[in-house]
Amino acid sequence: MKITVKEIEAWLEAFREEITAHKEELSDLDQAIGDGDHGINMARGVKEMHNLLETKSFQVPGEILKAVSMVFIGKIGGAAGPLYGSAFMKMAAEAGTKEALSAEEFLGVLRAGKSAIVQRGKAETGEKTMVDVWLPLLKKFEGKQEIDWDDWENSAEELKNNTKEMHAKKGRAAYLGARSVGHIDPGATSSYYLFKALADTLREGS
Amino acid sequence: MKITVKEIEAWLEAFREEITAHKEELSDLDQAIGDGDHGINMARGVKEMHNLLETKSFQVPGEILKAVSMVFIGKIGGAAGPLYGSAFMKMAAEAGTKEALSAEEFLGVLRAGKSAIVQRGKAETGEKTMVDVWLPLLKKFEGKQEIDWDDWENSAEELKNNTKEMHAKKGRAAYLGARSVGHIDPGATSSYYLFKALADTLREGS
Amino acid sequence: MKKLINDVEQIVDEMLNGMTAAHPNELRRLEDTTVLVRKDAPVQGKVGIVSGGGSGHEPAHAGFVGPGMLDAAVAGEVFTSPTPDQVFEAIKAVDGGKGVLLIIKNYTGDVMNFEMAGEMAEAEGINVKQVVVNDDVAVEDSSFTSGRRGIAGTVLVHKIAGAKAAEGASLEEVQQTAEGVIKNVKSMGMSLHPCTVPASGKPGFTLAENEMEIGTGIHGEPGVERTELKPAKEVAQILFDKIQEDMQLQKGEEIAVLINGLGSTPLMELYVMNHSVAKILQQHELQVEETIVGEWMTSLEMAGASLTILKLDEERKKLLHAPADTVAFKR
Amino acid sequence: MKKLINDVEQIVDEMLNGMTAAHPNELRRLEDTTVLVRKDAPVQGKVGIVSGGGSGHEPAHAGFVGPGMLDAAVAGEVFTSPTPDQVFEAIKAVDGGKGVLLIIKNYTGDVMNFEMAGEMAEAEGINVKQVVVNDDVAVEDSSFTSGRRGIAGTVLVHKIAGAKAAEGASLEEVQQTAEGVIKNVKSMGMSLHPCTVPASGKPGFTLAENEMEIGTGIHGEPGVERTELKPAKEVAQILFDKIQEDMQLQKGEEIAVLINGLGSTPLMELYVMNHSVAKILQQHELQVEETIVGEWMTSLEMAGASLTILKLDEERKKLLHAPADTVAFKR
Ligand SMILES: Nc1ncnc2c1ncn2[C@@H]1O[C@H](COP(=O)(O)OP(=O)(O)O)[C@@H](O)[C@H]1O
Ligand SMILES: Nc1ncnc2c1ncn2[C@@H]1O[C@H](COP(=O)(O)OP(=O)(O)O)[C@@H](O)[C@H]1O
Ligand SMILES: [Mg+2]
Ligand SMILES: [Mg+2]
Ligand SMILES: [Mg+2]
Ligand SMILES: [Mg+2]
Repeated sequence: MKITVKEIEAWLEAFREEITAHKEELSDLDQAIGDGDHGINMARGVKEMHNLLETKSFQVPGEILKAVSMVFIGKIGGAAGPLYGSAFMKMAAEAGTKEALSAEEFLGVLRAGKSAIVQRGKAETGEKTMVDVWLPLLKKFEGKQEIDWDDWENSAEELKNNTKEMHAKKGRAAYLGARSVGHIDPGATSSYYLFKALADTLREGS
Repeated sequence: MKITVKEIEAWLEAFREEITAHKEELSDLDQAIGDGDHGINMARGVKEMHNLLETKSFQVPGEILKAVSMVFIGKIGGAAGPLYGSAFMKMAAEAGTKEALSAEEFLGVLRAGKSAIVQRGKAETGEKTMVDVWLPLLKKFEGKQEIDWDDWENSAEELKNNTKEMHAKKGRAAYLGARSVGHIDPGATSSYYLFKALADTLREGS
Repeated sequence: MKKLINDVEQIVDEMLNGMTAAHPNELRRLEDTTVLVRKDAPVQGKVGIVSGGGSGHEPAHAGFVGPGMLDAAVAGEVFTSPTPDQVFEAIKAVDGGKGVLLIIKNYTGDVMNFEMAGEMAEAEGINVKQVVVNDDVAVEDSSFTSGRRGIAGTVLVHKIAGAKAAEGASLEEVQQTAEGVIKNVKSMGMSLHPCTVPASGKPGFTLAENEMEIGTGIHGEPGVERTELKPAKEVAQILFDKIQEDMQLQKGEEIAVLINGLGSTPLMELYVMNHSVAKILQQHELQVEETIVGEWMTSLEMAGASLTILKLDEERKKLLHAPADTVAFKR
Repeated sequence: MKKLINDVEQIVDEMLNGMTAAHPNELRRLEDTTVLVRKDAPVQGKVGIVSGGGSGHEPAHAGFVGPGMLDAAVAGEVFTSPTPDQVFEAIKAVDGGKGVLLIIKNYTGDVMNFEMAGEMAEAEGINVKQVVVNDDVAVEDSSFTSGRRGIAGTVLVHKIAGAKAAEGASLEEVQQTAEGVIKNVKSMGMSLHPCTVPASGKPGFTLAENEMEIGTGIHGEPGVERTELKPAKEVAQILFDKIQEDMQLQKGEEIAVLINGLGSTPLMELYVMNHSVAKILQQHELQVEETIVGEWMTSLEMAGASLTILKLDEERKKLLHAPADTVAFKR
């Protein structure tokens, strides 16, 4: 499996479709334990990303990841904007100028994104944020040469579902204290869609 | 029939009971074509009047009418306060220091009240105000030596009901224009209760 | 009815105490009255200005008491004109020897109560004049009726008459200036949501989710027309057209604009409204000398807004910009 | 959802245009941004102060732009932090050579976006410092979480830091003064009625007719506790007690008080609330140097209020009283 601009574009486009289709769900989750805008924020970001992908063409994965990071930083706003934006920024740096990435290399790119999120947001696992998807998912598949995309998707889904029973310690939901328990974290959910979109793209493409 | 302090007190007490019992009705009528406070305003006035009657004693009808006029002016507020207040003020002046009034004299007292309302409010009949009860009612019984109190009460009721089809020209309801048609005027209704209370008092007392 | 209050019967009293507690250096409550006066009233050698009306229009009227605007505000029960004895106390407290101007909004109750107070004051030798504000073009102007209501334009009458009095003008001059404002100020309002008079506990009217009311007053009264919900630019056009029908403003004319929130409309929406209004005024090539956006003459928690336009001349322009130092309006 | 708007997508843009249209001599919008700056920005030789956050808190933050308070306000989407590029533009526009202080409310999003902007500015050689306001005692303070939210107390940080900058203080001094305010200001809010984010169209939570929410934030978030509706004096006591638990104010201590309306609560109710608050403060023999009542940090059309108490020292007292000439706050 080789990941080139084509795969990245397909992945991001699939991500856009997931977000657009689940905009309400994301906002409803955020309504319950936050301020109800996560779906709106993400939809605004991926819409702008779509415009970018439509109008510009890219040579290498690093280039597209960089351009998308700027869109996310400049368009999403809220907490999710800097987090996804920083993630893609670091992913771009990690991808560098390589034309094609192996599965292993691509996992390294995603791990760089995860590090950026942790660095920017200072959250640990168990604090009911998107970190609870990124960190354990990438840990589970660390060092894998080939990825079982069904396992990947199911793991991501399980991880985001696990946030339901967590007591939020970071982000807006933390203000609710114990009342945050019983609701799935919206950012973990959008991250699940990001990873589901990746599975759908690469599973088909494989 | 002789009207002394005793009859006046009984009348005003009966008026208080009517207003208190119909406070909601008066406010609802005012809600429809005004600002919804007529029942509240009148109830505040008659409550204070009741306190006055409980604590002070009076020698002549003129004295009690005067004291009540001050309460109405100082407590009712809105449009109804100055109108009822001015009416009772002029009624007091007309009653003077007489200890007892004949039916004819008492009709003269009420006519003085009516003139005060017309002078203060500058409304004519047909403009959907309390004037549409006061003016035709007193005209109908003008010069009568004895009063048929059933006729009196029915006439007052009919007159206030007649305001329903009128297009308001004075008071707050005038702002509604044609939309005021179809609702009975609240001030005409409180005036009806004033005259009904009078009938009930003097009918029993006769 | 959900309100942040203690006791329906004590609302006005507690509000007035809450105001003097917050602004002890600016406002003083006359004992046993519902009158708030300037801390330093009466100001000798200055015409006193008294306004007021029912409560529920805050910051009107006590919020406008202070140097450059009002000397006293008389508060009635919610949406009910204050009584003559209260107004009379206000007049006595602010007469600094040059007489007192009463600024009355044109409601039968207000006019009669203030007039009676004026008669009481005249009887005690205080020189009293009055002006009656009737800026609401939603209501037809007719000599057969009690005429138009006074609404948000009243704030501009307060400002300009107050500045004139502060200059040391005579009672007749202040009255004349106020009359000039009244002739040249027109307003029209609309609402999205009614309000509930505390003592009644029920909203003044009901509106469906897709309805709005055009021509609403400031007392929870229904308006003159009910339509489906429209975007701000159409609302702005409706309000402007009705005002313009009456004012016939010409290209290049200098005006002041007041966008007034009725109580629960967020400032965000008032500025969106101003965005739409400004565009219309530009199309008409009107010269906007001043725009005032905020909640000045409210109607409890009614949602909605009114547009007020004041035609300026040199004097009004100068007085509008003159200093004012009140709790709610500073310049 | 009933709002006086044109287009949900254009609300912030139109609001900003409505503001500059209303206040052309006071405010200027940086082209292609959501940043409003003082008309005369950058002020040479003065520390620039930038604040902002999601929209929907009007008059915060642009209403506080002007001499004596902020140099720029950055507006995000409704209840969504503005992005770093916007904040960066603001920083560049107000840097008068003495550096720029960012006043941030403690929300993860705001902190991260402003921080990224600060990094961008530092990279271009602009000296940037930041303070993070976290006055909301409704939320538990813990080093394990992101800590307390910034709410209405932010307005006092704007006022006092702005006055310090206007005196010509250095960036470090302004930051230090702002930190001093932050350490000594605590707030707590409650609500009777939620608000609806325009883009979502649904209220942030629901409350029954006899319920209220204690500890509500300013983003339509639910509070920390739901109780039955209580009278203003009990509400005042709950808010005060929670603040006092944290502040441990002593007899005779000098404080400033802010009663902040959340959007649709009539000023009448805020003054009733102040009446109840003032009584409690008197019982505790606290010296109230200043009381500010009004809508300063709103949450769209949420109904409710917050209480803020600031402990004063000589410097804060002087700076609180210093002149300010902004659209919404004048002194
Ligand atoms: N410190 C943090 N670290 C990682 N993720 C966080 C952090 N704070 C918040 N998040 C994520 O951001 C999501 C909320 O994003 P969003 O609603 O767009 O922003 P906001 O909370 O500013 O409205 C949360 O559900 C959570 O997953
Ligand atoms: N000019 C007038 N002349 C006679 N009666 C009037 C006049 N204006 C109003 N009214 C009466 O007053 C009543 C309203 O009284 P009320 O509701 O207490 O005062 P307000 O209208 O100030 O709220 C009307 O129903 C009408 O009968
Ligand atoms: Mg959110
Ligand atoms: Mg009425
Ligand atoms: Mg009334
Ligand atoms: Mg948000």
